[in-house]
Amino acid sequence: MDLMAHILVQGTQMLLVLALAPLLTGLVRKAKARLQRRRGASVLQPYRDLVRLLRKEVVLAQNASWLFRVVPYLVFAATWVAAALVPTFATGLIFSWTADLIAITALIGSARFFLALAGMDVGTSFGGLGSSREVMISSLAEPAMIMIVFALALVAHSTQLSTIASVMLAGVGLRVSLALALVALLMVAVAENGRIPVDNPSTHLELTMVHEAMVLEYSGRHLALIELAAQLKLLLFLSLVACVFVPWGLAPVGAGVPGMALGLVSYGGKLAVGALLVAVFETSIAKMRVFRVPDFLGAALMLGLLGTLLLFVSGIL
Amino acid sequence: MPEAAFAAQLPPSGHLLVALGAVAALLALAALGVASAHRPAGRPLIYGGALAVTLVAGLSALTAIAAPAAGMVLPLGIPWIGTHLRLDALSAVFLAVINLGGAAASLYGLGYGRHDHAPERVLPFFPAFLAGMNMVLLADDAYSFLLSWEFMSLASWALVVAHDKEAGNVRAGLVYILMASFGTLALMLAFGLLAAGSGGGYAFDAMREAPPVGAFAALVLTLAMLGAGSKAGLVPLHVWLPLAHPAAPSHVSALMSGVMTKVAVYGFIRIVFDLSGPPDWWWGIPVLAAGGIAAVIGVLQALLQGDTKRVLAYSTIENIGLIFIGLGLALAFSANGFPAAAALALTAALFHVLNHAAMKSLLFFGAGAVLTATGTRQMDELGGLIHRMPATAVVMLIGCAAISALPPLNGFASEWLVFQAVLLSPDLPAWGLKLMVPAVGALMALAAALAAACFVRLYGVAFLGRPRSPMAAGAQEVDAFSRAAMIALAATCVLAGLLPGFVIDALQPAVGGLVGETMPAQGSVAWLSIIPVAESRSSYNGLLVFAFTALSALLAAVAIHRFASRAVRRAPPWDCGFPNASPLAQYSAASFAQPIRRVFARGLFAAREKVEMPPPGALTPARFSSSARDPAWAFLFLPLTAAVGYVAERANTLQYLTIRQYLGLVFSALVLLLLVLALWT
Amino acid sequence: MTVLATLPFNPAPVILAIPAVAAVLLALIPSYRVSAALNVGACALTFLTALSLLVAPRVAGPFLIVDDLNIVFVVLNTFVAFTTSVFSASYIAHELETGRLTPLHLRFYHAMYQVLLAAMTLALVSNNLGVMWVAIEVATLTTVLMVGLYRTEAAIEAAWKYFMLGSVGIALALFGTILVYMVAQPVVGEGPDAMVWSVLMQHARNFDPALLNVAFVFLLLGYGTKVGLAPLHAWLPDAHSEGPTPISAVLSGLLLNVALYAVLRFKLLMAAHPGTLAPGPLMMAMGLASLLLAGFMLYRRRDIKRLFAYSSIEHMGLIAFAFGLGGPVANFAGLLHMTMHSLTKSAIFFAVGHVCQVKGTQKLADIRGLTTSHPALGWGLVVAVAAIAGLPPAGVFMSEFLLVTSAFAHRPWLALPLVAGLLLAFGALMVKLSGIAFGAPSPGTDKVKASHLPMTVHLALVLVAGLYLPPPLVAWFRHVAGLLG
Amino acid sequence: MIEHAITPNLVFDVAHMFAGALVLISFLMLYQDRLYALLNVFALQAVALALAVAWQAYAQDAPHLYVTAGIALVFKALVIPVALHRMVARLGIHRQVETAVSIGPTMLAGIALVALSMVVMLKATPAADALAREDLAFALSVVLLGLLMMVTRRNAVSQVVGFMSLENGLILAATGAKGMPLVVEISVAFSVLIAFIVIGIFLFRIRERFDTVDVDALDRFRGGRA
Repeated sequence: MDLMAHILVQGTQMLLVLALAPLLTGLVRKAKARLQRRRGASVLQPYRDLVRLLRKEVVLAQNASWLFRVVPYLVFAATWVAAALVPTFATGLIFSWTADLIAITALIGSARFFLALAGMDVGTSFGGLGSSREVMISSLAEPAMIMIVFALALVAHSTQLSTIASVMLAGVGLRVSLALALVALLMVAVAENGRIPVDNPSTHLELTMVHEAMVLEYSGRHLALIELAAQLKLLLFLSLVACVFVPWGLAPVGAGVPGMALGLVSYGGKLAVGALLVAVFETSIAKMRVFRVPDFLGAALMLGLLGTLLLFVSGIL
Repeated sequence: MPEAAFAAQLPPSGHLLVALGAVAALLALAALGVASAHRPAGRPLIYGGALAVTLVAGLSALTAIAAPAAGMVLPLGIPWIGTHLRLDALSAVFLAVINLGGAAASLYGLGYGRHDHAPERVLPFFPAFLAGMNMVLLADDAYSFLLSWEFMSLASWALVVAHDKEAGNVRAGLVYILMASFGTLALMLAFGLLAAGSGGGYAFDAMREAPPVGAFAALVLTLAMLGAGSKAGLVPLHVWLPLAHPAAPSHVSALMSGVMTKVAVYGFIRIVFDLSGPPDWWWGIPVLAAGGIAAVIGVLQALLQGDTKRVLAYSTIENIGLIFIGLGLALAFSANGFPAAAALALTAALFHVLNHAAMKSLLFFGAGAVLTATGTRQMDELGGLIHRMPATAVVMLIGCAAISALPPLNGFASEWLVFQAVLLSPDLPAWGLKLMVPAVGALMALAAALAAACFVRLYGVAFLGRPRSPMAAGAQEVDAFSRAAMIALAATCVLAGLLPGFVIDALQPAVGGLVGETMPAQGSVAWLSIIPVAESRSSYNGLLVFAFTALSALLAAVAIHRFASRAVRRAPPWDCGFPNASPLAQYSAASFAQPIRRVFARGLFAAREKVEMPPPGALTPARFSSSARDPAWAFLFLPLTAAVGYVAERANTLQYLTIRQYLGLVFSALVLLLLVLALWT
Repeated sequence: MTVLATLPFNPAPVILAIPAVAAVLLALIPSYRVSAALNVGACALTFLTALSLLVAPRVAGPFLIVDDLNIVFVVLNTFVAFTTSVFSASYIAHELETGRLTPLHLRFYHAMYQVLLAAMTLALVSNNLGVMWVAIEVATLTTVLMVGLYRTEAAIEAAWKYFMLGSVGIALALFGTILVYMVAQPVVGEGPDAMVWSVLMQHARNFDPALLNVAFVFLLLGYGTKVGLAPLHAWLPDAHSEGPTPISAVLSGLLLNVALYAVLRFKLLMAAHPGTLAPGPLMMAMGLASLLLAGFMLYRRRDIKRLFAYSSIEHMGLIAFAFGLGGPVANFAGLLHMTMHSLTKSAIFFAVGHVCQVKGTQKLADIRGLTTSHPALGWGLVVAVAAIAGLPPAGVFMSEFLLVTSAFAHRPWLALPLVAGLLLAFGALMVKLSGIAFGAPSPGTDKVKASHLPMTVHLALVLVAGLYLPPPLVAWFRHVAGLLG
Repeated sequence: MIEHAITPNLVFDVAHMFAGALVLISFLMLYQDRLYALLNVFALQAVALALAVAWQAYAQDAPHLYVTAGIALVFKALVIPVALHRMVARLGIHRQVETAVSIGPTMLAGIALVALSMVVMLKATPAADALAREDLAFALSVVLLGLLMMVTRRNAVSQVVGFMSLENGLILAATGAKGMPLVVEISVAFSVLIAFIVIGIFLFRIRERFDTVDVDALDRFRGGRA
C-alpha cells in the first residue's frame, strides 16, 4: 500500500496549494495595506470573495461562444496542476515526474493562451487590448523563464524540480549564474503574475490594464475560477523560488511523517516571508508604462541568458 | 564514366515494390487527370484514387521503418548509372509522413475541390506532385534524386499558378520556380562534388564509399544548406514560401507547407548525415544559426501578416527553423563523439517533422475551409466563425494549440525534446558551440512564445469576436470530406502528444542508421512517460498531464455546478457607454500585433505606423496604416534584381550597334585571340 | 555498332540527291499546295534514307564520309527538317491567307528549303574541308534569302546584317581552312588528300602544332559566327525574328548545329594532336560569354521570337562550354544537349509561329494568358519552355545535370559562372513565360488552324529522353564523346 | 618547281614581292579619303593579286590558277570597281570616305596588325622556309587590314572594298599553299558572294552609311529598350 500513501501525499499537496492560494493573496494585500498605513481587509477576504462569486449567476455577453465558458475551467485546471507539480513541502512525490520545469512553464503558457483567446471572444476592444498586451509580455517572459530553467538545469543536470531542489539542498555554493537566474526569476514572476510594476491587479483604468482587461467580461463562477487561478499562480511562483533557492526544510524522498511536518511548517514560513517581500516591493515601486515592460523583461531574458552562458562556458558541474 | 553494375547492392522488398507501385499509380492518375479534368467524375476519381494510393503507400511505409533496407536498380535515367532506388528507415519515415499527409490532402480535396473553378489546372498536377515527392524519397542516385526533386517543384509550381487570374499568383509562381531552380542548382553542385570524390559515380552507394574530405565536405554542407534550405524555407532563402504556399489551392498549400518542406529536410539529412561522411566539429554551428534565425524571423513575420494563409506560411519557416536546430544539435553531438545525445536531437527533429506535417496541414485545411466559407483570406474580414463553423473551429483550436507548443499536444512534445537536447550540450568541447547553443536555445524559446502569440492572434481574430464582414457573418460549415480530413489530423496531433513514446520508438531505426546510436526504448516506461536520458534528469508524460488537467477541470465544473450556481444570463457586453459599437471597432489583426510590432519589428523589419488625421472640421475618418518589410527582400533580393536589371540594361545596348560595330566585335575577338597565341604559346 | 553494319550500299549520296532533285522540281511547280506536300514528302524521304545510315557501313571516300559523329547530326537534321516541313505547310498557308506572302514567294521558299537541306547535309557528310566550307556558305546564303523573304524594312536589314557578318565569318573560316591545308601539306603531300578529313585524322600526330593553333583560332571564329557564339552572335536574333518562323526553327534547330559540327570536326583534329594548344579553354570562354550575355539580354526582350533566338545563343554557349570542358561525361552532355536543344527549340518555334499568327503580333506585351485562350498551344509552350529551361523530365535536364556536376568536379571556378548563367537565363525565360502563358488572355482568341503534331512529337521525344535513352543511342553518343576527347 | 629553269630563290623573291605589294596597297587603301581614289587603289590591288596568282600558277605549274588570276583581273580589277564607280555616282553617295577612326590612328593600328601577324606566323612556322613564312604573314596582314578597313569605315562602299581586300588576302594565301585543291572554285564562290553584296547594296539601297541608326525604327524591330 505504498502506492496509496504516495497518492495520498500527492493529493494532500494538490489540496494544500488550492487551500493556501487565496490566503497568500490575502496576506499580500494585508501587508500592503499595513505598509500603506491602512487597516486593510482580513487575510481571509479572498476566500469570502470567491464564495460570493461562486454563488452569483454568470452574466454572459450575447455573442460569447462555448470557448468563453470553457476557458475558466481550463485555466484553473492547468494552473492548479502546474502549481501542484512544484514541490512545496516535500520532493519526489509520485507524480512529480509527470512534468518537469519546462512542462510546468508550458502549462502556465497554456492557461495564458486560452485566457487570451477568451479575451477576444466577446469582441470588445477591452478584451483585445488585454490579450494583445498579455501576449506581448509573455512573448518575453516565457523565453526568460526558459533561460532560467536552462540555468537551473545546467547546475542540477536535470529539469526535474525535485532533483533540482535536492541538488540545491545538498549545496552548490554561491554562484554568480544562479544569482542572475534568481533575479531574472523574480522579474519574470512579477510579470507573470501581473504585479506592480508590470501590471496592477487592482486597476481598472483602460490605459494601464492588461490582465484585468482580458477578463473584463467574466462574472460569477467564471470570474471566481480565474481569480483562483491567478492566486494559484502567485503561489506557484513563490513555491518555485522557495524550493529552488531556499530549499531548506523540504522533506526529501522517503521522509516520514515528521519530515513532512517539518516541510509543511517551513513551507508556511517561506510563503509568509515571500508575501511580505512582495508587499514591500510593490509598495516601494511605481507602475511602469506598458511599453517599458519589454525593456524590463528583456533585461530578465538577458540575465537568464547570461547565467546560462556562464554555465555553458564554465563547464564545471 | 565508371560503369556501375546494374545490380543493386540491396535486395528489393515488398515495401519498395509497393512504394514504386504507388509512384506509378500516381503518375497514371496524373495522366488520367489531364483526360478527365472537365468531367464531373474527374474530381472524385483523382482525389479518391490519390487517397487510396497514398493511404496504402503510407501504411506500407510505416511498417517499412523497422524492416531492413531494400534496393533496386531500374534501367532508366542516366544510361550508364541507371535509376537506383532504396527504401531504408529514413526514407520510410518520410514516406510515411508525406503519404499520410497526402492522404489527408486527398480526402480534403474530395470536398474542397468541388469549389475549384479551374479543375483542369489542379487535377493533373496534384497526383504528379505527390508522385514527385515519393520519387525523391526513393531515389538513391544523384540524377534520380534531382530529377524527382525538380519534378516535384515543377508540379507544385503548376499548382501555384493554377489560379493565375488572381493578383499576385503568377508572380508568386515566378519567385517560387526561380528559388526552386536555385536550390536544384546548388544541390547539383553538391552532388558534383560528392560524385567527384567517388570518381564520377552518381549513385549514392558510390558516394557513401568515398565521402568528401576537408574543404570539399564543408562546401557540400554549404551547398546542401543552400539547396535544401531554399526549398525548406531557411532565411534568407525563404522569400518564395510566403508567396507560393498561400497562392495554391488550400489542400495543395497544406501539402507544400506541411509535406514538401519535409522532403527538403529529408534531402538535407540524406546529404549531410548520410552521404558526406563523418561531420566536422563545427558543422553544427551554421545549421544551428540558420535554424535559430529562421525560427525567430519566421514567427515575427507571421505576426505581421494579415492574410491567414500567409501567416501559416511564415509559421512554416519558424518550424523549419526548429527542425534545423534539432539537426544542428545532432550534427554537433555526432561530430564530437556524443552519439546518444545526437540520437536525442535527431529524434527531436524527426518528431517535429512529423508533428509539423500534421499541424500545418490541419491549419491550412482550416484556412481553406474559412476561405471556402467566406471567400476571403484576410483576417480583418473574418471574425465570429466559431459560431458559424463549429467543427472547423474546434479542430483549428487544436491545431493552433498544438503549433503553439502547448502541453499535452504534439508540438510541445517535440519542442521539449529539442530543449532536452540543448541541455545536454555543455558537454560539447568546442567554444563556438558552447556559446552558440544557449543563444540558439534562447532564440528557440523566443520563437515558441511568439508562436503562441501568433496563433492567439490568428484564432482570436478569425474565429472569435463578431463578424467583421457580411461574408464572415454568412459563413457555412464546410463539407463532410473536409471535416473528416481535419478531424483525422487533429486526432493525430492529440495522439502524438499524449503518447509520444511510441512515436519516438518508431523513429529509432532511422535515427540509429544515421548517428549510430538510438534513444532508450520508451514504450515500456511506466505510465507511458518519455524519459530521453534518465528519470532523474527529465521526464514528461503527456497522457498524465492531460488526465490531471481534464480531471481537475471536470471536477471543478461538477463541483461548482452541483454546489454553487449554474445560472446563466445573457446580456450585452460592457460597452463603456458607447452602445452598438461597430464590429470594426474590435481589435483587428494589425492592432493585435501592435505591441509586438513595436517591440520587435521596428529595426529589422522597419515596421512603421502611420496615422492620417483629417483636418479639423472634415468629416472623413482618420486612416491608420502600418507597413513592414521582409529584410531578405530589402537587403538581398531587391538589390540583386536591381543589379541584374542594371546589367541587362547595359548589355542591351549591344542590341543597338551598327553592323560596323558588330564587325568591330568580331575583329577585336580575332585580334585578342591572335594576341593570346602570340604572347602565350 | 559494327554488328549493325549490314546495309550493302552507302546511302549518303542518296540523301544528297533527294533534296537536290526536289529543289529543282519545287522551283518548277506553281501550285503551292502541291509544293508544300512535295516539300514534306521529300523531307520525309530524306529522313527515312538518313535512318538507313544507322545500319550503313562507316565509310570514308574521297568526297563523302559517314562516321559516328556525322550520323548523329544527319539523322537529327533530317528529322527536324521533316517535322519543320510539316509545320511549315500549315504555317505558310496562313501567311498566304493574310497576304504576307504570294504564291511566287512560296515557290521560291520551297525550292530554297530543299537547297538549304541539301547544303546542310552536304556540309555534314562531305569528307573534304573545302567542300564543307562551300556547303556551309551555300546554306548561309540560302537562309539569308529566306530571312529577307518578307521584304519588310526590318527583314531586309536583318538579312543584310546576317549576310555581312556571315560573309566575314565565312572568310575567316576559309583562312583557317587554308592554314589547315598548309599544315597538312608537308605531311600528307600536295593535292586533294591534304583536305580530306579522314586522311588528316590519320596523320594528325605529325602536324605542326603551332600553325594548327592559328588555324583553329580562325576556324573557331569563322564557324563560331555561324554557331552564334558571343561576341559573334549579332546576326542571330535579327535573323530569327524577321524571317518566317519555320526558318527560325531551321536556323536554331539545324544550321547552328551544322556550324557547331564544323567546329567539332576541327576540335577533333586538335584533340588528336597532343602538342596543340588545348582548344577547350577558348571554347569554354566563348561558351560562358555567350551564356552570360544571352542571360542578361533575355531580360530586356519584347519580341517573342527574338527572345527565343537569344535562348539559342545561350544554349549554343552551353554546348560549346560542354565540348570545351571535354571528357567523356561533358562531351556526352554536349551531344545530348545539342540534340535536345534542336528538338525543343524547333518545337518552341512551332508553337511561337502559331501564337504569332493567332495573336497577330510578335510583341510579348500583347501575348498573354495563352493557357486560357489556347490551352493546347499554351501548355505546349509552357512544357517546351520548361524543357529548354532545364526542368525535368526533359532531356535538357539530364545534359545540364551532367555538365554542371562534371564541371564542378573538374573546374569548380568555372562552374560558378556557369551556374550563374543558367540561373540568369532560367529566370528571364520564366519571367517571360509567366506573362505569355498565364493571367487574363489578350485579344486574339481564334482557334488555331494547325496540327500540333510536330510540336507534340518533339516534346514527347524530349520528355522521354530525360528518363530513358535507348542503349544504341547511348553507345553511339559515348563513342563519339570518346572521340572528342 | 625543280623542273623550272628559274632558281627557287627567284621564285620566292618574285612571290614575296607581290605579296609585299599587296600589303603595301592595303596600307594605301587605308590612307585614302576619297571614294573614287579608294576604288582605284583597290583595282590596283586586284591587279597585283592577279599578277601574284599568275606567278604562282607559273611557278607551281598549276594552270588552273590562271583562271583565278583571270577572275581577279577581270572581275575585281575591272567589273567591280567600275560598277561601284557608277553606283557611287547613281546613288549620290558622299564622295568622302567617312571614317569612324581617323586615318592616322588607323594606319598605326594597321602597322600593329602587320606586326602581330608576323609574330603569329613566324612563331607558328619555325620549320618552314623563311620566305614562305613571310608570305603567309603577308596574307594574314592583308586579311587583317581588310577587316580593319571594314571596321573603321562607315561608308557601305568602302566596307565592301574592305571585304574584297580581305578576300584578296585569302586568295593570296590559298594560291600560296602549294597544290591546294578547290582554289578556283573558292575564288568563284567568293566572286559570287561579292556580286551578291554589290547587288544587294544596289537593289535594296542599303543606307549609304551603316551607321545611320534610327533608334525609333530599331525599337520597333528589335523589341526595344525596356
